[in-house]
Amino acid sequence: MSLLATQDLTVRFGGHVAVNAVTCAFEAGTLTAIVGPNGAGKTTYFNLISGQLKASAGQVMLDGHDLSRLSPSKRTRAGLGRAFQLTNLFPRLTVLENIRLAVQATRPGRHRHGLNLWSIWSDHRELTARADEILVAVALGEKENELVANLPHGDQRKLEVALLMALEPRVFMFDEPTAGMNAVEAPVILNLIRKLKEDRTKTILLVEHKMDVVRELADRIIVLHNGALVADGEPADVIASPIVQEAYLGISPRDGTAQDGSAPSSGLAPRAARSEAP
Amino acid sequence: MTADLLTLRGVHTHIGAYHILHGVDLSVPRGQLTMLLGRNGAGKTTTLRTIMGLWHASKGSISFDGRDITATPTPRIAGLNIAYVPENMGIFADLTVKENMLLAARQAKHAGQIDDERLKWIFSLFPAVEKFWNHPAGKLSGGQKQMLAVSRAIIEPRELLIIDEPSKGLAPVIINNMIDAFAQLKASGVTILLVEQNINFAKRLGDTVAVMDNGVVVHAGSMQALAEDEETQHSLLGLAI
Amino acid sequence: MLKRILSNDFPRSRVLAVILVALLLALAFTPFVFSGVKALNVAAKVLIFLVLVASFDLLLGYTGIVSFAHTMFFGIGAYGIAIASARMGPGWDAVIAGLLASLALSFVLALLVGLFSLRVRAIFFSMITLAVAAAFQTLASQLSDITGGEDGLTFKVPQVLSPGFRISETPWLGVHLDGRLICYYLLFFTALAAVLAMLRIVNSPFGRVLQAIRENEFRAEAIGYRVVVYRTTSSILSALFATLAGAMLAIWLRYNGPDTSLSFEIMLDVLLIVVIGGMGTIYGAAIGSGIFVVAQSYLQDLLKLASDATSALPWLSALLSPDRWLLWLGLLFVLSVYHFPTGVVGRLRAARHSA
Amino acid sequence: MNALDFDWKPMALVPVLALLVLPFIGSPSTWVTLTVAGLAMGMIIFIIASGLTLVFGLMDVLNFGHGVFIALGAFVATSVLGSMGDYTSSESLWQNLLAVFPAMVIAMLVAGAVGLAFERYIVRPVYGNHLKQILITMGGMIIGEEMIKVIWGPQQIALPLPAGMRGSLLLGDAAVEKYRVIAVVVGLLVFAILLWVLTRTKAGLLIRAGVQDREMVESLGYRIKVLFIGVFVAGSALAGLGGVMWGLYQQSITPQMGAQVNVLIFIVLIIGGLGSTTGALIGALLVGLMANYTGFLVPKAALFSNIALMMAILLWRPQGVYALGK
Repeated sequence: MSLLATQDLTVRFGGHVAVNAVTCAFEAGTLTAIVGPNGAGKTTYFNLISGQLKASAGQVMLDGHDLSRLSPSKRTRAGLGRAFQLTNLFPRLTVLENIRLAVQATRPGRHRHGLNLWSIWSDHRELTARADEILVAVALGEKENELVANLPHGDQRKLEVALLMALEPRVFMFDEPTAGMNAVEAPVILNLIRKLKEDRTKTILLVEHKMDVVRELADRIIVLHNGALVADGEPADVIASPIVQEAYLGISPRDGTAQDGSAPSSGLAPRAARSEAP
Repeated sequence: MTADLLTLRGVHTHIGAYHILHGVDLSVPRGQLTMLLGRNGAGKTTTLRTIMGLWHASKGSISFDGRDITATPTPRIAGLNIAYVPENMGIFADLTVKENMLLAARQAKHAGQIDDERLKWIFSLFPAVEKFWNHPAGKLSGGQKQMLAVSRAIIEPRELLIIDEPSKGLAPVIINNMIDAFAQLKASGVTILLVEQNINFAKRLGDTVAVMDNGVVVHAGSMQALAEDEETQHSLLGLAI
Repeated sequence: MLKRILSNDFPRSRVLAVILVALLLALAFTPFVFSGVKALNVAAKVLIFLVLVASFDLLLGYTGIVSFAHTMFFGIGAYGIAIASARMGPGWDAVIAGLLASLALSFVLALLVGLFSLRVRAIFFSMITLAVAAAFQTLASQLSDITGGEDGLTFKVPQVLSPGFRISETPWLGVHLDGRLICYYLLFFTALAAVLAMLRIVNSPFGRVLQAIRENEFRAEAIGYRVVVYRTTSSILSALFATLAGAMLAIWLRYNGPDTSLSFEIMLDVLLIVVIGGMGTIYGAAIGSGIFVVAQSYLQDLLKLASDATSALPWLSALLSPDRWLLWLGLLFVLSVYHFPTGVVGRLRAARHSA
Repeated sequence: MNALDFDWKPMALVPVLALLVLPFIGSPSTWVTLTVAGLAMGMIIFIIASGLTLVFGLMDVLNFGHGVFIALGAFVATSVLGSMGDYTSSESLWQNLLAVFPAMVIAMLVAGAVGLAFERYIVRPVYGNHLKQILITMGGMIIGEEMIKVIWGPQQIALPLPAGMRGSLLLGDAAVEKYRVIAVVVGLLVFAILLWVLTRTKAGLLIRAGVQDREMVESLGYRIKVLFIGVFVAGSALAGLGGVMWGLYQQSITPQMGAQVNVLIFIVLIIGGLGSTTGALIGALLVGLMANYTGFLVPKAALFSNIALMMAILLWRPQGVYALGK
């Protein structure tokens, strides 16, 4: 049974359909790259899954449970973790405090997910220990007492990823994690994602533009264009397919795929929810 | 009359604590169409906003037609006959299409004073603008809003057009109209600077190109040369054209 | 040991620590060090404002909620004691009953105001609380049969706190051991306990989530905190402490009326104190209250002197007359928001880093 | 805007409220008197609120000190009217107008001038920071109120209606005060002028556009800061005019009158939606009617009824009746 699935997920803003009936299933332990040009609806699709946006139609299913009525915080506690494309952290708190807040939100313990009014925050050693572990993993160990507002852009992108990992979710949703990172910083994050993939229990969704990263990490690619799912398959043949070229390069249609993203004619029809595990 | 209408030298921009542009050098030749390409977050939109003075360059210089406009306030930059279409199109939703156009036409006190010839030309390029003339702009679809945004930029003769992703959400036939429009504008001596994702659109229109990554221009040259050079495209844009 | 008492939230600036200790000692030994009734009244007012402003900062500085309904809860606390004592006669049962009733009413109102804040934009919420506080003030002055209307209620406090009560005839270290002294120390220890409790709350896991909500409410929800629950709890806690401060005021003054506990001027004082002291820190409320109340009480005497001195220039002496002390308060208010944004505590802590 | 898709529903609120209350009041003539009184009070509040809704909407500036211009206008009017005794005492309306009109104009000029200084020294340094704006404009109001007390003295002053405006007309068997009809007329006039400016002139278009996207208006080459100062000064002048009319409506004024009216104005802004002049009119009329109706039925609950009205509307539209497409 697929861990996460969206069923005819749709959202309309006024007349404009931003996400157009996307049906897709994500297996536990796989990394699916989500590709598509600007304004294709990738971030909007994430907003629908993580609950920031209410869908006009369709559902989001986790472990077979329908999440549609749950608030973003309930979905996160159900195991849906998300990092954002536009960095949005807690600027006037320190790096350590940012991570500890995420660790505290989901990990069980005396702090009762933050609803504990009477113990001293710093007494909860296990939170600090876990936070330090994660900071070292993203190479932010020595900046733990710096205010996030003073961090350079690359470090803030690292903290976005660290915040997601601190939630220890079952589904990791990365939205262009290495955008704005330089050649030294990006590999650190990509190694992290690779390690996550290797332990085979996590489901990872990765919105990414860099095709070399996608080729290397993705078990499978889905392509969104004008809000619709236009391709879904193995990395090698999806990248080479005319649909991606058309979706990315905007070449006027040659092979009958209408511009408004109706189902492609070639063999790469979106894969129905598969019954058996890979 | 220098060859370049607009030149940026070593421009740095900070937004709050974030350091976005790390020394941008860019020259936009007079009478030509320059394409600004690059991945998300590379700093394309920040560069345009810094040129327009919406964000201030913390270091470096920007000059237009030989004049330093690094610290010039936005209204005065626009007053130098520079038209700007932002990424979110900047449509005034509660005003009608006609009122949007009237605001763009600085010389016109009321709709009657808008240059009829030019308006007819715009209607021929973007029929939706005429069709919804007295309609609140907020009711238009994404593509129609994009057409209105571009129409506002060309309602009066301008020396420099700066447009952030003109082709976004437009049907191919409209994109072709836009390509004709830009060609005619170039012919009449207007200089154009476009940010684009749609590489094919860029290839068909661009004279010169600049590719940005991580807040700096990593490649600049003629569009033709880049179009033929498969290998650089791949390394710069991660995808073969 | 100190770490536990201060909930590991140290002043982090030697100068600040010295000032805080001085404030604590001054308040603790006021009856013995400063003679005269005025000094005792000023000290009591500092204690009351300390609790009121700290509870306001719990909402404004820590959670980022701008609510002008804070004086409403202050008034409810004061009226609770006044009405109970007036109706049930002086005694501890009246005080307890009045306090519990007002805490219950504040709880319900804070819950309503808190939940309503989610329906509307932040700007509207601040304006709505302004309207609610104004309406409550008019209501208090209109329901004269309960609240004593415009001229309020005078009542007696439990016998042991009343001026007439004597522990022993012989003054000790030059101070009469009467009911007023006991009442003062009741206020002192209540205020100390309340402030330390608030210090613990803001340094608990719950307090840290409040700061996350202040910094980025959207992301706090996204990482798994039900922001509704935290904001409403914060509003309720802040209201309850304000109610306690109101009760302290009533017990000390043995009187309560709409102007003493509900007027908009009190809200302005609280705002000025939180700005002068420094937002987002309980120590800011402590320092701010100390400075402000002392300045306010003696400013009027100062103005009296200045006004008489400049009687030759009528318009100048009109400007300096004690009745116009609000004018100088307003000027101080505007200037401190401009040039003193982080307040005393912020300035001292910044000095420590750069020093 | 073509009338087809104009959102009529909020407009209907005013007649609906008036009719809903009719059965409770019993005699139709009292209802008429109360309704006219409500409309007059509503119009005056509208004049005061119309400027403020643009200041909030256009530059996103929270001015909590707008009330000071109301008091300023009223006190200036007392001085002007005081010095024109023979005009105000004469029975003929025209003679009265020869005194009241200049009083209004001078009140508007003085309030506008103080508004210019208020924007320059109080508001401009805190653009973009809502909390500081609230704190500082409140400080500005205290300073304003105290200066009024220094100049005109702290006590309440009478502002009697000129002779010609006193008394009332008979509408059927309902007595309607003359002044209240004048107030409604002046209010409608101000609304008409504002609407004409906002829809027919380029400056009006710029203001409406600026409320939605300040950066784009600047990118089209217009100096929005200059536009805003104009709006702020006009708003202060209108508040001055409103102060004169409020003083005449109450027949007496105090330096603190600004703070009391401030609360009503906020309720009007919230109901109407920030930045919407039509919204401010609807909000003001609703508040005026509600205040007069409950003033008659349940005197103690006048202010509470307006808060209940505001809460009800917010449950229907959390952004106010005409939330702009921001």
